[in-house]
Amino acid sequence: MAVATRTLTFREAVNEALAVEMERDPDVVLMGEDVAGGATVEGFEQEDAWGGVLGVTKGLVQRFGRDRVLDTPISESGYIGAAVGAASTGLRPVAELMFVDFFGVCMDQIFNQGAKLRYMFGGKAKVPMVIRTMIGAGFRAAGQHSGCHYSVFTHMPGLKTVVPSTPADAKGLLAASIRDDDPVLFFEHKLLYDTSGEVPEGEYVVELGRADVKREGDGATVVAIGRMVPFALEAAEGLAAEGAEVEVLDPRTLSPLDEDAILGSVRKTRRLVVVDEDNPRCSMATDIAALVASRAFDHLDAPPQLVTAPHTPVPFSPVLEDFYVPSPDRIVEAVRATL
Amino acid sequence: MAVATRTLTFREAVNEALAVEMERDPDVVLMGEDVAGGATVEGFEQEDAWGGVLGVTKGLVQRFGRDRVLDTPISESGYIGAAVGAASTGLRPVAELMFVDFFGVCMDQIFNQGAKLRYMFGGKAKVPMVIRTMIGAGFRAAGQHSGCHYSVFTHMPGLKTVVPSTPADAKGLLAASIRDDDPVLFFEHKLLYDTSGEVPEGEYVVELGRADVKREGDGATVVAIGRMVPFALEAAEGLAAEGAEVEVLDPRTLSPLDEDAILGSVRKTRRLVVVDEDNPRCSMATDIAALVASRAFDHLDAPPQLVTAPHTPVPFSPVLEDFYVPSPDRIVEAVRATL
Amino acid sequence: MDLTKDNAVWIYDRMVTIRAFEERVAKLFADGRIPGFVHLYAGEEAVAVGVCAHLGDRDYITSTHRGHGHCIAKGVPLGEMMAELFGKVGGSCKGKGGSMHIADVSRGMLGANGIVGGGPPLACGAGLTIKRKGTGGVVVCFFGDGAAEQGTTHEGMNLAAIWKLPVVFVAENNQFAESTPVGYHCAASSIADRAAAYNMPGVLVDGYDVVAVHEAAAEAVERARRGDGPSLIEAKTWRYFGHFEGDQVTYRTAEQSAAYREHDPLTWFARQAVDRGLLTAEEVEQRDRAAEAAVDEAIEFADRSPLPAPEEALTDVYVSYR
Amino acid sequence: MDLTKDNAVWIYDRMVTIRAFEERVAKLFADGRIPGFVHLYAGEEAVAVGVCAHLGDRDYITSTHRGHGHCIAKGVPLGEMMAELFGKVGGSCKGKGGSMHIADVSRGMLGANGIVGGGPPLACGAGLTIKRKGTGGVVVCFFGDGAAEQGTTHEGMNLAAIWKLPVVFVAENNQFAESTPVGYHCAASSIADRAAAYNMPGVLVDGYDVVAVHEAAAEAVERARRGDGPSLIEAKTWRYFGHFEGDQVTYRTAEQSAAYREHDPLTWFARQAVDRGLLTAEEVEQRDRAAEAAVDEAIEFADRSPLPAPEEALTDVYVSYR
Ligand SMILES: Cc1ncc(C[n+]2csc(CCOP(=O)(O)OP(=O)(O)O)c2C)c(N)n1
Ligand SMILES: Cc1ncc(C[n+]2csc(CCOP(=O)(O)OP(=O)(O)O)c2C)c(N)n1
Ligand SMILES: [Mg+2]
Ligand SMILES: [Mg+2]
Repeated sequence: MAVATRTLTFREAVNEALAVEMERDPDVVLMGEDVAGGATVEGFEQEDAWGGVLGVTKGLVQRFGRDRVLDTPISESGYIGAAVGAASTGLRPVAELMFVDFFGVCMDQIFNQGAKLRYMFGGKAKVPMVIRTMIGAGFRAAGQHSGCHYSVFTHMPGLKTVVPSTPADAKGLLAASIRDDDPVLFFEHKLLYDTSGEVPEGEYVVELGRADVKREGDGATVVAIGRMVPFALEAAEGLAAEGAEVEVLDPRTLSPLDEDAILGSVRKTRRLVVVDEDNPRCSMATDIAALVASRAFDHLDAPPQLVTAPHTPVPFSPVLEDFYVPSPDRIVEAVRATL
Repeated sequence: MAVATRTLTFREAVNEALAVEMERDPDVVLMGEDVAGGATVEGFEQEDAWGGVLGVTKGLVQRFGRDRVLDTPISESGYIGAAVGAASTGLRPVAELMFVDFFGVCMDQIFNQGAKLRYMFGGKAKVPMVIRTMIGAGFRAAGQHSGCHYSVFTHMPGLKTVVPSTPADAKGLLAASIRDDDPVLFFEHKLLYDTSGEVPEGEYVVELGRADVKREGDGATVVAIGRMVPFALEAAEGLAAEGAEVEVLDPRTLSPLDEDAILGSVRKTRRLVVVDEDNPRCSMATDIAALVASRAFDHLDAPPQLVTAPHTPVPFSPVLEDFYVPSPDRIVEAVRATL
Repeated sequence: MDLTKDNAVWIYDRMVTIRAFEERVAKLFADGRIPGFVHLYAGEEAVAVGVCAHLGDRDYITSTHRGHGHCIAKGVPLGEMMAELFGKVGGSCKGKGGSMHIADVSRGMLGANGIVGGGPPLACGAGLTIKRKGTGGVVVCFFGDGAAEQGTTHEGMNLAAIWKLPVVFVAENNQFAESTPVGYHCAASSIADRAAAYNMPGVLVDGYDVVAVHEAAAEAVERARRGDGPSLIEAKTWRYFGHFEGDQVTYRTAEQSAAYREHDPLTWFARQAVDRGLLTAEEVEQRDRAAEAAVDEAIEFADRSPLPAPEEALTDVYVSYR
Repeated sequence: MDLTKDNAVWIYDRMVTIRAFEERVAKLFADGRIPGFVHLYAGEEAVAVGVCAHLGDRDYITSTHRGHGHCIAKGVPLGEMMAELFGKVGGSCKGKGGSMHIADVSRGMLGANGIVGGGPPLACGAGLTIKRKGTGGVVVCFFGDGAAEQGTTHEGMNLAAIWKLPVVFVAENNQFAESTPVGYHCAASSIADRAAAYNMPGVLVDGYDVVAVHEAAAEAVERARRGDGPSLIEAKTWRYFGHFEGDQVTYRTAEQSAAYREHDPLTWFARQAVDRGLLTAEEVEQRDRAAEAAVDEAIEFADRSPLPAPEEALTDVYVSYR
């Protein structure tokens, strides 16, 4: 049966997913720095002054009140750890880590507490929580506000990691993450917020752990993550003009990873290009390349190509940052190298 | 010219490297929880009550005094950040993060401050510091005291990562790390402390970024890290009996990685097995497998084999932990699979 | 002391049970029957027991690496605890956690913690659940003097204060963080003084006097249940054993420990209780014997419990994964 | 005020230079000539200037995301600062850092910081170097009211206290962390009160009164130079612009800002200085013009400076790599 859809921005889609899930389950609470904003400021008792630094959570406090949309101090360990404690005692918190680059001040509560609690307790507890966080370069936000680093969380047992690339996926995957009984890191690329697309109305869930073919083809498999998906599609257009029909695969969930989808596509195309905006070492790019090399070796007709950011922090100057971010052109070259 | 050597344990070798370098350079200072121990306790004014939780820094405070061997509060962000600040203003601190599993409480000062300071400042500063930290399972220390996670630090631009597997390498690489002008993470496997080997006397430096062939062979290339090196050598013995002469390569430094040595060995053996005690996702195992698959694809006669810990935290019960840690038997099987 | 007989019996029973458990664990460790890091609570019994005497099923505690005493005071079965230390299937965590991660969420025990300072944020979260669901419960956050220097402790206390969470922070000041004395690692004259930094009541009590602890906790727990927010109690205490089993304890003198043993919290309380007619000498002896028997039983249970199958290492990471 | 004429001239000059710089940066940002996140210091000039008036070449400061004022007060050249905001090769960081990472280690400016609470541990480290090398220097650690809730601030203050480091902690309480008021995020009545938690002197001053700031800083800096350890100064202040450029500032009223502008720290100080004969009206106007001219020059310098070559993104990560 056809679902009604309409065009929303990525930002609106995330906001809608939060609203729908909070409507659906009173145990879902939001917390983070200025997720409402203006707490205790006269005139903002039940209104938001900010709705998040980039306005993603705007309007939610009006609908759900300050008991469920909690402004926090700049104490990421404190409130993200509180989310872990709340999740293990009956709530479903959605905590916002404003920029993923801030994980260094609260990683213990994420990977040692939230992620391991269930295992260390012998499966006798669960931690149903989501950490929403912004990733990505291109905002001229420099070295401490522009990283990706989802590889670090994907490395950690006990965590699930999700990186949507379209508004519809953002809504459906965030809903799935909130309903999931394990801790989920949900990565939102700040340069995708203003992109738009068709998004189903009402409750909409996209199962975790399922990749999505964003473009079919048999010339080569391009596995792209987050903002690299639109870049890969752009590259694919150019290559199509040259007669090469590449398949663009979006894993959407990095942990669990849809290995079958990746291996299946490569068995068909016999070529792999991985596009990852993260730094190259011990990255998703190496993770996927190693998966394919070790499990589909005989189906590869060319060496896997890795298109990633360089092994450097993110520079400020636009000329430098634009050089840092993988470009559609680099993807085209990489695909050509496999043909 | 032959250097005089004698047998030392890995623990003694680390201790000797610290002593020699502190003797050599008055700017080298040590800091960490109980690195001396008993600070301000009567009778321990210039003596150590502990010398580190496993006795690695024993005796150093007697030789260098409490001005250079500093007990710290349980404030990892505080004192590791202090090491960054001290390094950027003229000292050469060696800070101890007792167990790598504690990185979550201080990662910001490591990867956002120490690692990026030079780059963000346009190369107009340097951060010559070392963070010594214990890694590894097998100690029955359970979920928060047994990880490796050097992959997380190798992922981060601006950091160098070192994992010695022998007493001699421990001494020479630690000396090189202390003399190095960039921040270095130095990983000591707690189960190697009591292993012993020949160690050169006096000043001894092993250049960073150079792998070492621990066993020559042309049957297959086994790249092993840390405690997995002795395991790989044990496996190699068994395989030799079957007539397979495998080459055991120890990268020793993970960042920078000696890519030429790895690629060179694989071009010779045409087979790759990576043995890594760390969790499998976005790991050194995938990093090295992807390197070889993308750069020496045509020289590979078999799919790369990855021997790693599972995607789980480290369990407490000895039966479970022994199952968690990669074994020589699993290495043998992996090599056989490539032959 | 305004304790009822039931209070007194419960308090003595729990204290002596903790003591018996820990002394036996020390022996079992020495005999090589318990692996890993084991941090014993003996000497500090009055703190966990005096505080937990006010807690019930709807209440939670967060603990530390030195968690056995907290577990017993909150009602975790001894057999499951011992089986956990043995790494057996019957353990509180099916052998996956060990001493540093003993937990029993079903009984409000949110886990020992291998990370110093790991607890305060978690306690705030449990407090948030209580507040949101209006259960009337409270959360007690135990932490050591060394943990007072961890940033998470600062963040947790500030968060609990501004959100008026029903959390009671209990600083177990046994005067050392491993081999480092509190006077060196802590700039404050007293950890309780730091309560002022969060506008919460702060009180310093003698952690060897279970009655004093019990009284201070009564007020803090009441305040939390009333919805008036968090409090900080610093209990000055002393551990009888080393930091962990194997520690040679070179940083303290035998005299110091002897002095504390002279005012042992168990014998002191027993004497007081008997003097005040709350307990008879017979009842005390009976409790002593009962505690030993309970620990014997726990060991038998742990012995009988099977070791996990190796493949069990792969389960319980996620509720579901694909 | 017991200021010399030279003090007064320097203070007014720096304050007006910061003001001129920030107001121009606001325009340049609005014109799209400066990308990224830009946090302006206008309104808070008296804090950085009143404190840095006591510092020299051997001294260090750590800063925040709102660092332009600290840079100017510590003597970082305006041209290099502006070129950095433009992402040019001539910038303090060759265009790699931008506003949030402006630094000039050669002048003791250890960097703006994109991480709230990133500075206190770094300040302790610089203090350790000073202490070990006996240079007689001091370190000033500027941090915001919001940063007071970050664990690193707690750890840094405790560490500085127990190691008796020559650090002066300066809390710039502009009463908001982004859109969140200090009264909500901070459980303490005053950040200065927290000094007691570390046994260090704590004082609250009017951050709009540069003389008061100057006096408080004199004492704290002296104490640090003497080797008596750290102090905490809380300066209550107000930012004229939004949290960052682009912020609509919905959480404060125009009246509030107007009230602060009425007591503008620059005009207030100018009036005082003129009344007391430390400055003449002409000198004041001359400084105003000089500041504008200096900023004009800075912009010209920045305009003339070339953009970096794209490949420059790959350099300066390490001193050496293989
Ligand atoms: C974050 C972190 N840092 C260091 C350690 C190592 N460690 C374990 S217990 C301990 C001392 C804790 O002292 P305290 O908080 O006073 O508790 P106590 O052992 O005295 O009960 C330390 C440093 C740790 N487990 N976690
Ligand atoms: C660790 C961390 N958390 C959150 C942020 C996002 N952030 C940037 S500035 C700011 C507010 C800082 O408030 P305050 O310390 O009072 O400084 P002010 O902006 O008022 O000068 C926040 C939350 C950050 N940069 N770093
Ligand atoms: Mg203690
Ligand atoms: Mg502020």
